[in-house]
Parts: sequence; structure tokens; C-alpha cells
Amino acid sequence: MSYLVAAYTITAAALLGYAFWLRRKRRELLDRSNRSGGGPA
Amino acid sequence: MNGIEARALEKHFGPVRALQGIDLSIEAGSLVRVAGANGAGKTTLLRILAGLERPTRGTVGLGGRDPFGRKAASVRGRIGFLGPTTALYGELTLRENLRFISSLHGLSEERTPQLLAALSLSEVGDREVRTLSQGFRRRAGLARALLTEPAWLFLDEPWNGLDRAAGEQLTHQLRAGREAGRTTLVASHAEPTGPGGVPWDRVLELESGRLRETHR
Amino acid sequence: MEEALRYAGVGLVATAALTWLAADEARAIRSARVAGVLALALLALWFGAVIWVAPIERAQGIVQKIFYVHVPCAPVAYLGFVMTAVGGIGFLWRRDAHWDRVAISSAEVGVLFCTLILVTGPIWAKPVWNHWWVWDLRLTSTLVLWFIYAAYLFLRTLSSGTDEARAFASIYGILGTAAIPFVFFAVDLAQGKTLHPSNPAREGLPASMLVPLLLGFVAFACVFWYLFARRLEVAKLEARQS
Amino acid sequence: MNGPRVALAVLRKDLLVDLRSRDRLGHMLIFAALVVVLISIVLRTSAADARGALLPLLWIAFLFTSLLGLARSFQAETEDGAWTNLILVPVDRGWVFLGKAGANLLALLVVEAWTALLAVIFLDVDWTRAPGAALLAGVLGAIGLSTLGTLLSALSASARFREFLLPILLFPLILPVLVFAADITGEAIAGRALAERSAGALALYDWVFLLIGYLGFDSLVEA
Repeated sequence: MSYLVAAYTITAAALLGYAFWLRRKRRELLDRSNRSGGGPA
Repeated sequence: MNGIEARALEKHFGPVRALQGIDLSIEAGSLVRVAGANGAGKTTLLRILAGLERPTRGTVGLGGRDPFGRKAASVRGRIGFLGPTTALYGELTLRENLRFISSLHGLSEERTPQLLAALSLSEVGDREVRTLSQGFRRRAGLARALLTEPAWLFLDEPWNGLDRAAGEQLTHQLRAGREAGRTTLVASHAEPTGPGGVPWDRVLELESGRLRETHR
Repeated sequence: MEEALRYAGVGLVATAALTWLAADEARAIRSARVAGVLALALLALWFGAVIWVAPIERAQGIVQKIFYVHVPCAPVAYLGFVMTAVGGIGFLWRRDAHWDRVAISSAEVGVLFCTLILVTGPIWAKPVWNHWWVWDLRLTSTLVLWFIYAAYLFLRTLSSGTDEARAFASIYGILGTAAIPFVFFAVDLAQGKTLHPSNPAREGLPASMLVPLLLGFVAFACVFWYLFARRLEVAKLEARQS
Repeated sequence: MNGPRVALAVLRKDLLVDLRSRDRLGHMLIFAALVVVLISIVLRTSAADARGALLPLLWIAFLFTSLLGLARSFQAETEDGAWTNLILVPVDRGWVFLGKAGANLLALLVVEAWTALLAVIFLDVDWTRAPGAALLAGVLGAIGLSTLGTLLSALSASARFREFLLPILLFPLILPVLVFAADITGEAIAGRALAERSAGALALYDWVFLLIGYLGFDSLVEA
């Protein structure tokens, strides 16, 4: 059972982790471009 | 009409803007100096016009043909370029190097000895290029650029490392090229001294990636 | 062999769809919201199906349910790899950095899913066959592909931002994808000589196992679509930044 | 047709540079001998083992040896700034690629023959049981390796960590060649019939990657 839980949690963690990393990178880049006058995407 | 055109040329190396929109049109057979301080983008401009590096944006025309286009092979064969290095193979002798370039372009056998004589390099012809002095190596590089009798010749700081005699021969070659209808672009930050000077048709002033033409 | 053809057929359709989507970068980026909503809905359905619809398999027990997360990762991983070549060809043909962004985005998401295959595989193999690594055809081939596209990502980190680096990466992406069939054939040839428990055949699955599996394929496809669109947007913003 | 003329000129030039500098080939031969001897000693081989596990190891030894030569395919062009000569040619640059790959192929064939000889001396391998198959594997394997190796070394010539980059890029892609070639030679040594499937796959592999190299090289040189 623990193997089953491990497989699903690792998959969820990887996908969510990557999605949030992208979200944070996107916000970071948008702020930087707003500050330097560039418009949002 | 095998002049040189460029429209809205831009070249970015990541955040660095080496060229920021260059437009120029040079008639065939003219001898043009590209002046400008170090880092103005002279080398980048020459390499792009010579078909060695693609522009990030904009187009290049040599005799109306794009050196980066699909059918650029015929144009490429008639481009001569001399950069900061001789572009020769150190382990090979000067003659072997020039014979290699000749076979790449299908040139006749006499072209090499003829050019070596013209640039008084005959006596070092059989020495490995890496054993040549700086001055001879620079002249050997010039010989390589002139070997294919290019219709468009691009020289990047060719006077660097040349002694007076070699400088004169270079000026002579530029004059001869001009008569023969060759279009030549020479990048040099300082006005080359020497007897009679160089009969420039035009001087292009390059400043941080932009063109400021000084006089006709 | 027949299964491989069906696999390739579906793959072709998916690649064509994603190429059409990626052709217009702005539209692809805007589609992230739709993809996100679809992905969440389908993931919920898929997970519910795995818990309530999928049976407890007699031989392996509950741990067999790793099957429903392990297998759906494969098609999207390969879709990511094929799209890397599509992006590469697009860039070399049009010299438009947009296609290069498509290549990097699909490669990254592809490697993510490929890594998940290589993680969930051993987690499943350990309790059932009592060793972590199984030299089975699909798993081994996927491992080799992982190295190819990890090398692709490594190549990109060395020198980004110049057209030269993009052209180099494009060519390697194309080489990598061209190698896929040869890798499969070579691994089959090499491993064929040693006996290993093969993956449970998928055709003879009862409906109760097929439903969660198919839901998994579709759900993971939407997750791929969402992550790809978001990563494309990040690449676009980075390009505009420099 | 001046394409082949250019390819031949590049090939001749590369061989001349190799002969003149003499170190590239010399290093490879010494390295190959070292690896084969190392394998033989460390694995405490007996003649019987030679046919079984050892033969594929020869291909791995050959792969590592070839790295030395392939990594320096474009060294002259990169260091002496001689890329210009290969870019400004009046033909499709794919011919330049074929010339370079040809020069590498010849070097690899020499190293391969040398490795085969070492196998006879140290591992009592008897190539005469099926010389044709062994030769076929050798030539097709060397073609695959020189094709991919040349293209990837052009890719990594200007990169920073090029010593690491070439093996990382090359090894996963070259795996099929090793498998097919090892299969053909394995069957040959065992005196069984030619492994057609492997021979066919290897030939197709060579052809596909030669084509990608030919087409890809053009957009690679002036990136």
C-alpha cells in the first residue's frame, strides 16, 4: 500500500511543483517587465 | 549589379545589441571604409554581410542575392573574408593551405603561385604556416582572402600586424581590386597611413550598432 | 506490431494537434486557462475512477493501481519528445525563435513525464517482482530516451540566447527523435535475449480497468497541454526580457 | 559536380593535417590497446570468455577510443578560425560534412582494425569464422559512429564544456549502433548465420543519420 501512495504522491508533487514553479517564474517576469515599462503578456 | 545592400540589419547576442538597425546600399566596385571605435559592431557587420553569421533580423543582398537564402551557394563562392585570424591550418604549408582553398573553389593551378608572387610570399610558400612570423602570417591570410578573386571582399582590420612594405602591398591590392570592379568593405578603427593613402569611395561611421555616414 | 501502429497513429494525431496549437504562440499561451480547467476536471474523474471503478487485481493486489499513473505518463512523454523535433525543424526552416520556444517547452515537460515513468516504474516493480529495475522493453527504452533529452536540456543550458545555440539544440532534438525507433528496436534486440516479465498486455483489459486508464491518458494529455502552454509563456516572457 | 570535389578536398586536407600532426591517430591506437589490455586483466579473461561477454566490451572500448579522435574533428577550424573556409564554399555545406565524416571514418576504420588485431592477440578471437559479417559490422558501425560523432563534435566544438558534452550527446544516440554491431559480430564469431535484422537496422540507421547530418550541417555552420 505504501508503494501505491508513494507513486501517486510523487507524481502529484512533481506535477504541482512544476506548475507552481512556472506560475512563480511567470509572475516574476511579469513584475519585472511591468516595472521596466513593458506591457503584460 | 553586384553591389551590397542591407535592410534593417539587427544582431543580438542575448541581451547585447551588437547591431541595432543598419540600412546601407553600396554600389558595385566601390571601396568603402567602415570606421568606428572598438565595440561599435564593425566585425559583426562585416561577418553578417560576408554570409558568415545570420542577422537576428533584417536582410542582406550581395548582387541582389541573399547569402543565407536557399540558393546562396553560387554567391558564397565569390565572397572573400579576412578576420583577426589567418583562417589557415598551422600544420600545413602555405602552398598546401592555398591548394586546399583552390580545390574547394575549383580554381586553376596557376592561381596560387601567381598570388604568392604578387604578395612576395613565394619564398615562404613551403614553410608550415605556424612557423611564419606575425607579419608573414597576416599577409598569408590576405592571400587566402584574395585567392578566389572574390566579387565582394571583406577585410577586418587588415593593417594590423603588417609592416610598411606589406601595408603598401595591401593598399596596392585594394586599388587593383577597385579597378577590377570588386566591391570591398574594410573595417579599420584608424585611418591607415602610408604613401598616397587609400582612395576610399565612402566612409561609413559605425557607433554602438548604428550607422552615421560621414561623407560621400 | 499492430499495437505499435495504433500507438503511432494516435501519436501522429496528437502531434498534429499540438503543432497546430503551437503555431500561433499567443493563442497557445491563452489556451493555458482552458487546459488547466479541463486538466483538473479530468484528473478528478480519473482519480475517482482509479479508486472506485478500478478493481483490486487478484495477483498483485492494490499496488497494481500504480498502473493507472505509470502508463499514462508514457504517451505524453513521447509527445513532448516528438514536439521537440517539430520545434527544431520549425526553427531551422523559418529561423523564428518562436518555434525554438516550442521545442524547449515540450522537451522540458516531456522530460518531466519521462522522469515520472522512470520513478513510478521501479516503485511498482519492487513490491511485485522484488527488484527495483526491470529490464523490460518499454522501461529500458524510456530510460535511454531520458538520457537523450536530458542531454538536450544540458546542451541548452550551456549557451542560450544566441541563434547558434538554438540551431545546435534544434539539430540535437531532431537527432533524438529520429533515434527513438532505433532505440526501441535495439533494446528489444538486446533485451530479447534475456527473459523478463513483460508489461501486462493492455488489450485484454476489462472495462473496469480500461476506463480509468483511458481517463488517465486524456487527463495527462490535458496536464501536458497546460504545462506546455505555461512553459511557452515563460519562454516568451524571458525572450521579451532580454 | 563540384559537391564531391569539395568533400574530397576537405577529406584530403583533414588526412594531411592528421599525418602532419600525427598525434590524433597515435593517441587513439595507444588508448585502444590500453583499454583492451585493461579489460582483459581486470576481468581475468579466459579464451572461453572472450566470445561471450568480452566481445561487446570491445565495441565499448572502440567507442571510448573514437571519442578522442571525434572530439578534435573541428579543432583546427575552431582554434585557427578556419571555419570561414568551410562556410564560404560554393556548394551545399553538407558536402563539407561528408568530407569531415569521411576523414573521421578512415581514422576509425584504422582504430577498428587495430582493436580487432588486439582481440586476436589478447583474447584469441578468431575472426576467420565469418570474416564477411565481422567486416560488415565494422564498416557499418564505423560509419554510424563517424556520422554522429562528426555532427555532434561540430555542435559542441564551440561549447564551453566540450570534453563532457560530446560523450553526453553521443552515447545515448549511438546505443543502437553498439547493439546492432555487437549482435552481428557476436553471431559471426559464434559461426552462426549473419544477423540480417541487425545488419539491416544498422544500414538504415547510418543512412538516416547521414541524411540528417548532410541537411543539418548547412544550417549549423552559419548559425
